[in-house]
Amino acid sequence: MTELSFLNSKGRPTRSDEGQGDARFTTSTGHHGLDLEEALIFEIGTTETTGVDVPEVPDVASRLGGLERLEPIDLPGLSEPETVRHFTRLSRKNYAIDMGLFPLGSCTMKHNPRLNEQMARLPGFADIHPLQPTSTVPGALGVMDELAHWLKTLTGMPAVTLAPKAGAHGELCGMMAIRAALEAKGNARSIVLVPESAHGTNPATAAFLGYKVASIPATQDGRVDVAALKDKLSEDVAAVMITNPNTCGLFERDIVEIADAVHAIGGYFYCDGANFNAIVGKVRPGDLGVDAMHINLHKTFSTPHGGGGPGSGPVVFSEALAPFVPRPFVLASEDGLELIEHASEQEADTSFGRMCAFHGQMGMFTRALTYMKSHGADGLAQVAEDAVLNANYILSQLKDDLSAPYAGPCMHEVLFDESFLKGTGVSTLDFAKAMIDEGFHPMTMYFPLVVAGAMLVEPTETESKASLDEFIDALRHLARAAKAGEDRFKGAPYFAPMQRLDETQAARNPVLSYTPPDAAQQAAE
Amino acid sequence: MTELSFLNSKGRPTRSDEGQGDARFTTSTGHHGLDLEEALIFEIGTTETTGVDVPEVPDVASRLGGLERLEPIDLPGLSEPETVRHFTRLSRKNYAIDMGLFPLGSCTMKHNPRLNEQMARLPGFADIHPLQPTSTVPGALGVMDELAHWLKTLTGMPAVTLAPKAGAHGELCGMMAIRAALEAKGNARSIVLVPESAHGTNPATAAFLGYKVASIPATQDGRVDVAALKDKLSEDVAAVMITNPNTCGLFERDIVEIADAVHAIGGYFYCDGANFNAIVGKVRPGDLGVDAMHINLHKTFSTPHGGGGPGSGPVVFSEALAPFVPRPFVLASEDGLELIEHASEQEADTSFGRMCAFHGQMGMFTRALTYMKSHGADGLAQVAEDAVLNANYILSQLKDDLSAPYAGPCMHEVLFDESFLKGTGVSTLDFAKAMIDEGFHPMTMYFPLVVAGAMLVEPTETESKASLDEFIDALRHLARAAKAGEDRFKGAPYFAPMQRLDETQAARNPVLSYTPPDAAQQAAE
Amino acid sequence: MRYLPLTDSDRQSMLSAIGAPLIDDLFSDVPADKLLKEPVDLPHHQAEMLVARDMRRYANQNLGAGDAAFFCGAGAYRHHIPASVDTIIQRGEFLTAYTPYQPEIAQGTLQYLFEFQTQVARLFDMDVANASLYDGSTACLEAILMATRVTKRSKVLLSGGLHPHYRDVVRSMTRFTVETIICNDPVATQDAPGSDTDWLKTTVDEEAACVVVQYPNIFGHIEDFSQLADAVHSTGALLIVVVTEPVALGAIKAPGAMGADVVVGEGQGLSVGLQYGGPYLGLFAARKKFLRQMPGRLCGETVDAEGKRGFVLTLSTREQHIRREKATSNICTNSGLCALAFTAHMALLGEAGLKKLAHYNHSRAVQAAERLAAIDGVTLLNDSFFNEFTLQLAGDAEAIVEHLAQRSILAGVPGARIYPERTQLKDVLIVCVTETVQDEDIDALAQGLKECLA
Amino acid sequence: MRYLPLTDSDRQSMLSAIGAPLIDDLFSDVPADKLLKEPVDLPHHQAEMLVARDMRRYANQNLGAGDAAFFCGAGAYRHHIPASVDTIIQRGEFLTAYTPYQPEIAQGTLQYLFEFQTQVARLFDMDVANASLYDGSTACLEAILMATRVTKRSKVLLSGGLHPHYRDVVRSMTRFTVETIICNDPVATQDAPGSDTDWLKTTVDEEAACVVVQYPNIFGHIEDFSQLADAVHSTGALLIVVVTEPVALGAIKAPGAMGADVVVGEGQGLSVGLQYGGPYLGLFAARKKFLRQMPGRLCGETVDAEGKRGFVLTLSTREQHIRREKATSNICTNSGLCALAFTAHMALLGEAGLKKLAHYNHSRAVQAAERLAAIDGVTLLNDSFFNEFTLQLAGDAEAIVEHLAQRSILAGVPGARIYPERTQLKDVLIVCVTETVQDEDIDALAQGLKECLA
Ligand SMILES: Cc1ncc(COP(=O)(O)O)c(C=O)c1O
Ligand SMILES: Cc1ncc(COP(=O)(O)O)c(C=O)c1O
Repeated sequence: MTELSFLNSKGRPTRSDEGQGDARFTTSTGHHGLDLEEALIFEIGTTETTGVDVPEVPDVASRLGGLERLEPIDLPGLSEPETVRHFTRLSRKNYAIDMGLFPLGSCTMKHNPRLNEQMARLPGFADIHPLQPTSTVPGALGVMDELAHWLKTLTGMPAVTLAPKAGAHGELCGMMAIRAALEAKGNARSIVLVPESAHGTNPATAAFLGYKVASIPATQDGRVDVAALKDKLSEDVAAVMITNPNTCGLFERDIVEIADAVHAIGGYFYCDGANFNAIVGKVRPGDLGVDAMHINLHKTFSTPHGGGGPGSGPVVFSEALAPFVPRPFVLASEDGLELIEHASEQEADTSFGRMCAFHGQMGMFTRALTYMKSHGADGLAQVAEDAVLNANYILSQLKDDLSAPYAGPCMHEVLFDESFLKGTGVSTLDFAKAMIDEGFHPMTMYFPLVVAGAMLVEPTETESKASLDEFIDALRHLARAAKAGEDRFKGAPYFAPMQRLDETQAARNPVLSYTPPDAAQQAAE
Repeated sequence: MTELSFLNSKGRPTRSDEGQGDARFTTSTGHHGLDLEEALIFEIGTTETTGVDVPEVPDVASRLGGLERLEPIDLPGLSEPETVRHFTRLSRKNYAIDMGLFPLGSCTMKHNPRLNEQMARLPGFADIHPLQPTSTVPGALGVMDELAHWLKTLTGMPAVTLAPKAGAHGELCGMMAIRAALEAKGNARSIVLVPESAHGTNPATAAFLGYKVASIPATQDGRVDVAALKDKLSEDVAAVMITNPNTCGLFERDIVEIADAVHAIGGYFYCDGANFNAIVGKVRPGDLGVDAMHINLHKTFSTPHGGGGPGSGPVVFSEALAPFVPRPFVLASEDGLELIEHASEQEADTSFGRMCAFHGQMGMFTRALTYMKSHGADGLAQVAEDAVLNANYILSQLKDDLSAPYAGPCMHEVLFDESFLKGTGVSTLDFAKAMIDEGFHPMTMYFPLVVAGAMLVEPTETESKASLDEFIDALRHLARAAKAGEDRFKGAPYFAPMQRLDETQAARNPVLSYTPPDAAQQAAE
Repeated sequence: MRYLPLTDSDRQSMLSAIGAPLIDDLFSDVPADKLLKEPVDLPHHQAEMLVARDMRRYANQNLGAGDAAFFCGAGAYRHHIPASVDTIIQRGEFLTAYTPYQPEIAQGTLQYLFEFQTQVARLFDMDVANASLYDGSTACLEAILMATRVTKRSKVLLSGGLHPHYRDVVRSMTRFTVETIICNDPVATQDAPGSDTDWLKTTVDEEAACVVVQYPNIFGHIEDFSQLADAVHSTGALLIVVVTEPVALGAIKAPGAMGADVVVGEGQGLSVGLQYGGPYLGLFAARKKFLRQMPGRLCGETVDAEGKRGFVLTLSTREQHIRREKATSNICTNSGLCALAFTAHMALLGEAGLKKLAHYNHSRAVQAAERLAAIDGVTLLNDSFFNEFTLQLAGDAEAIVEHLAQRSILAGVPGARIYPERTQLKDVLIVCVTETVQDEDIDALAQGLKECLA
Repeated sequence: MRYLPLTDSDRQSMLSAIGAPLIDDLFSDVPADKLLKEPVDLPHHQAEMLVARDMRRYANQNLGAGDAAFFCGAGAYRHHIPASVDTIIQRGEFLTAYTPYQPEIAQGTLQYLFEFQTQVARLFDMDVANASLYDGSTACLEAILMATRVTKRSKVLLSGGLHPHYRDVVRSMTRFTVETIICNDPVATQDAPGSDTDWLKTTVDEEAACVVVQYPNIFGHIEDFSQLADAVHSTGALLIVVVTEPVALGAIKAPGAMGADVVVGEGQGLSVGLQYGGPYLGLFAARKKFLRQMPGRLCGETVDAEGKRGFVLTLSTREQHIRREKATSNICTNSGLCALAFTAHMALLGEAGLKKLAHYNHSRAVQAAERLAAIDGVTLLNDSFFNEFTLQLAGDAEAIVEHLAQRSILAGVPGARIYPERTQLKDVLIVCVTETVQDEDIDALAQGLKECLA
């Protein structure tokens, strides 16, 4: 450490005079106005401090079987004021939908209505136990049943399970059912076909179940190459996993033909429904030959998943797969709704079993149902139309300045590639980071893998035209700046709380939990 | 407008390359990373847009008496996503307790516990009407009665009214009672004595009631000059209004003597209790001869008052003034609690009447009572002790670098003056603005009026020692920088969302509501 | 204690840094015999969970409007407040900020105050609005005091249709300073249209500082007061219009368009809900010429050192912290957060939403009024009304309300509750029907009244 | 529609900018006969107020734990979660952010994930924790799959004390890929101490990838498994410890200190509450040597271009988005917000608070257990336990639970609910006593049991 002046009194580096241009002098705290630095809990808390008052412990003979934890746990605490401040400060270093356009393709970052949050917090939903007598929770079963009805009606599919905890878990669920169905017919088969544009969870899921993954190429126009797919079909193909609309933001025109071909060899059509937002209320996957499809409630149906979760991935099923749905599920009988948690002793058990400890993401069901009821059948179709309209509007306004590998119309997201940056020295990554300076979250980058330097832009329907226009202006401005050779890309972002982070160092020498400086030093020695 | 490059596509100015040092290039949006500009509702909304769904209006014959509003109201609307984003972005331009130390002397900006917010939102409190039968709201009366009990016990006073809506309203209430009491004795008198260090609401209140205000000077040690006060006492003095601890952060040592002297001439002692946080649980104003005192629930008892309100200013009364308390009030009788809203037909009506439409700030009562129960008698005394300890710690650490006009110990706030800045060219204002750059809200400036360039620092008890130490370091650093002639004060703040604002222009040509640019132009022509 | 960050060892080390052996050494200015030796006689600190339990117990004793068929108004209105409004006011940066005295780091607050002022001015059709007062009643008082300052007169005329609590606030708080307050008698019927207005017209004279009317009035009547405005202005007095239910202004003419000089109102219905009476939101707007006599804070537009648009509190020379005993009012803390809720809700509504909401309220009220008026023993006293009307019952209204409350029907506000001294109002019931009232609620009330009056 | 900003005129002008006459022209890739001509058969959009009413109706049909004497546990625990925790997770910047793939503008999320990983690792006494999985059961499954990868073996031994739902998840989800899953029988009594452990010790062999135990186990028993760990390790297998109630670890020895190789758990009790089973919070921690075989996201420390400390998602070459079919797991979305709640709550507790909370839970449970065991027809089956214990009743436990539920006593989880196939568990009741249980609740349960068993 040579330049001690860059460290504040806590040893935290303050911004240097070089580096970012905004420091005309060094603040002593390392804070800059409302941009406040924040240390780790482990640096500011103490193990004596607590922000929770617990009543006095009654004096009774312990029955811990001699297993008392006597060693320090080394978990520092904070008082409530410090806690609120710590997390408030941290939060302010994040970008979020509430702050601006979040055009992360494939992620459907739409507005999260706050009514949904209020409803999910009603004690009748939030404070009920998964194993209390079902006779005491008819309303919970009612929500599950009504949500199931909406999902089945919107997809035109006869069965649904609510158990899966996210999209990938839904994929697992759908593919488990497919494998169970095949095993029931006596042959699990060994191959799953997955387009090269697929999301990573698709091949990972197939592999999780022991299937070999065979990749299908894309056509020039960004769709599944049907001929290539048919070529790979055989009696050993268990299923195809196709995303529709696909990850290039395009509707698979030949989807019915694909479904028929797969069915013809006795395989199943798993549809990745992550992009359902583009077609909800407009097209029913059940009309397209789908056998199983997961729906990300945290995308299409607006349940918040800040920082990476939680999600919820219900799966709809065709008649063929319905017998294999996992437990638990809600059954409507004459006596009202029933929660089926275990194999029945009377009937043959075809369910593939259980996927998680309880009944799925109830907290997401209440939010999603609230959202669905708010929009209604009419509003949901409007959602799809506006999502698609917004994406096409961006495409129409930016196709001359950026480069779109596939002609429109697109669905709810629009794909650009890096060719407009050719010769500028600016990469897709640089371009995306420069968007941060302009006040936007970058789009999805380098995915899908079928185009070079992909930029996948999904505005969602909850952006206004003014917001899109501002975004379009900014991207056009950046594209021109890149072409003009302006020097604002390589080091971007300049105006974010941090400059580019060294990901290589992070991976090479993984530091995954806090170690106090002296301990770290000792370890290094 | 010559330099159009500083305007973005909406005509909003972006930061210039000159000015603040942080702009190494101009962004096209005017945003800078997470620092997002936000236009006015009137610039982004339209009168057709709405973020609220209202059910279809039933078709009935209108009975509006021919008074339909036919003219446009010109109130633009926003969809819900736009609304949430608008206010989220605005909020991020604020400093707040949740973000850092807020040492605004006299304001007691302490942590606002979130339990209080939860409790105030229980439908049993939030969704009851002030005029629904009192038989249906025993819990509301219960809260009021228990709160009254806590306030009376903490102050050692026999009576309390909860009606006043803030501190100044409480002053009005107390002084009304005093005037009513004097009138009842046949002579309202004409003078109220107020120390020169008093908060502006004190003289304003006295004037509101038609009293002449006579000012009492302070002594060298920052207290009321008792001799001068006694000099001014006469049969025409209705009351003295004294803040204790006073606005210099000092306890009035001679308070009992003052009370006695006022009582001796038949006047009353009104105590401004804004600074009760320093002594809650430690000293009872009732033991000091106080006749009336308001308590700012939004200071001492932590009810939030973001952006300037709401407050709540219950007033405690001595036996002498108790008969004059305003209506409504809660009366405990054999049949339980009763809400007295009107003069009784049986008894003589001594109440001075009604101060506000309903029963006071119920939403603040639930919060304050929640807070009191959380701390308890023991915790509240600890509040006072920690508040005083924190202030004295700051005094002890900064008295050499800054200048403290009065020797300690101080109470819950510490007063500095501008003398340490003498010859530096840096004013109290400049110094305070430089604190913003360091990540702090400035202290109260130029108040009280008894010292030149006052800086009144009130840390409150909800700051940790680490937080105080960081603050102390920063102030020491700034004081030394000022003395060293560093050029970072006159233009401060440099790192805030805005540079210094032109208050003169605002007052000279008041623009108090939005006028669209062409209308404004027309008006100017 | 969870809210206190200092540990015992912090306290020790700080005391020694200060040089004070004991904490009570810092309280040495307090007369020794006055310093308490032990905690006062109140319960000690409690876990959050247990405090919540105590408070929930109180809350559960109350009959919340959501659990009842609910028809109360009379100065406090129950509207549906969108979930996002509460989310917004709970943002820490808004909730835990102070009065925006440091504009460089308070633009969030300042901009919404500017937006609020604009919305209020437009809603009322006035030139300028302030940044809020405590509630409608204190706004009414402040308007009257402003009128006395502006006109230098000391006589005030109050309409009989003014909310009696507002009337009481005015009477109480001016008793030592305003010479004459004359208040007309309340008349629940609209049979004699304009009789109150006629009285005001004929009574106003060159000594009057102002005339105060309410619109819609306490009984729900709405009346054009353009002619009254002329009469008032011809004497040099000011016309003050009180609006306790601003939603009405989405459907009926703005007071400004009818000649009001000052419009004050109560904004709770659009912002923070019922809350048993407070905190509420005082709205205050006036013609520009009275600007420098207005009470309360004002937020104004300006530019920063770089020329960037920004907002500041302005014209503070009217206020107590600058002007002390010469201030236009003693108000300091106002209703900032409630104003934020109002601004956010109004932004959500927009003109289209506000108008639809207002018309929906009105139509539902008309439906209910017709339904109830058809009951034997019930007479509707209004010709015109917005969402609130008055019924004459063939029986003691307070007793009926009390009886129905036991069946979770909160039928409205009986005359005796707010006019205990007026026996002729014993049998009237003021009924309010907002968008929150459902068909089943109207059924319940109709059925209940039928039974009570049978 | 309140969530849709586009106005009809926006839509028109955008369509013409695109050059599409009709919106359905943008859907031209959809086979014409598949495009719906009108909305599906579901209700149309509704006002917020009416949606809220519908949802409240559902909520009101459920008996919330707060309105009952509540004793349910068995994998989901009811703890008091401080109000500030919910405030924190509702910050828009946390709630509406995405996975922190852009670290320059996601340090808020990244730093709390780093803090979360540190807290979990310290609580379990493990080297590294990941950034969360779906829930405890899927964490358990992932741990087993990791063990099969690490050991390249395909036999798994499950303790009879493992939550039967976890057992079922493991069985179902490995049925196509793991050769042998052997599960010991559940034994509710602790009479034969260590019998389950003994079985595991003797059954584990060189073919076993791992042994899975739960601590405290499903019946509440707590047992030292240090010796088991030795036995397991001597065969080259991994010891996986499942903790469904992490509060216990404030009172009892850390699994890491007893030789666990992987510790997984369920974090809902300290973060997001009961929620009828989800979303919950999967905790996953392991010894450092397994780092590159771990499932899920990891957040690591690094520096930015200026040398300032910051955090990023790291070691993503394990993950599906990079490694596709070779990934260590298919997980993508995890339980980020729940992890935030956990981190905030753990920060509030700190070591002092956690220990006190744990000891308070334990003492209350002991009090309750002794009280209940004194009832005729009730036998306590545990020697040692933390906050949950198992009672043998002289009667059908499920029927008794059902009966008491009608009196708002949620007495616990009856054996038959989770072990319907085991008639010998028909009469056992698993009772959990956390800090939320009051004396009056215990009284109610004792009284209820007494009456049912009389
Ligand atoms: C196309 C696609 N498929 C699957 C997934 C996985 O869904 P989840 O993250 O909910 O597991 C995603 C989400 O990122 C996706 O975009
Ligand atoms: C000493 C003093 N007195 C009175 C007041 C007025 O209280 P309020 O703002 O609640 O009306 C204040 C508040 O700023 C104050 O500091």
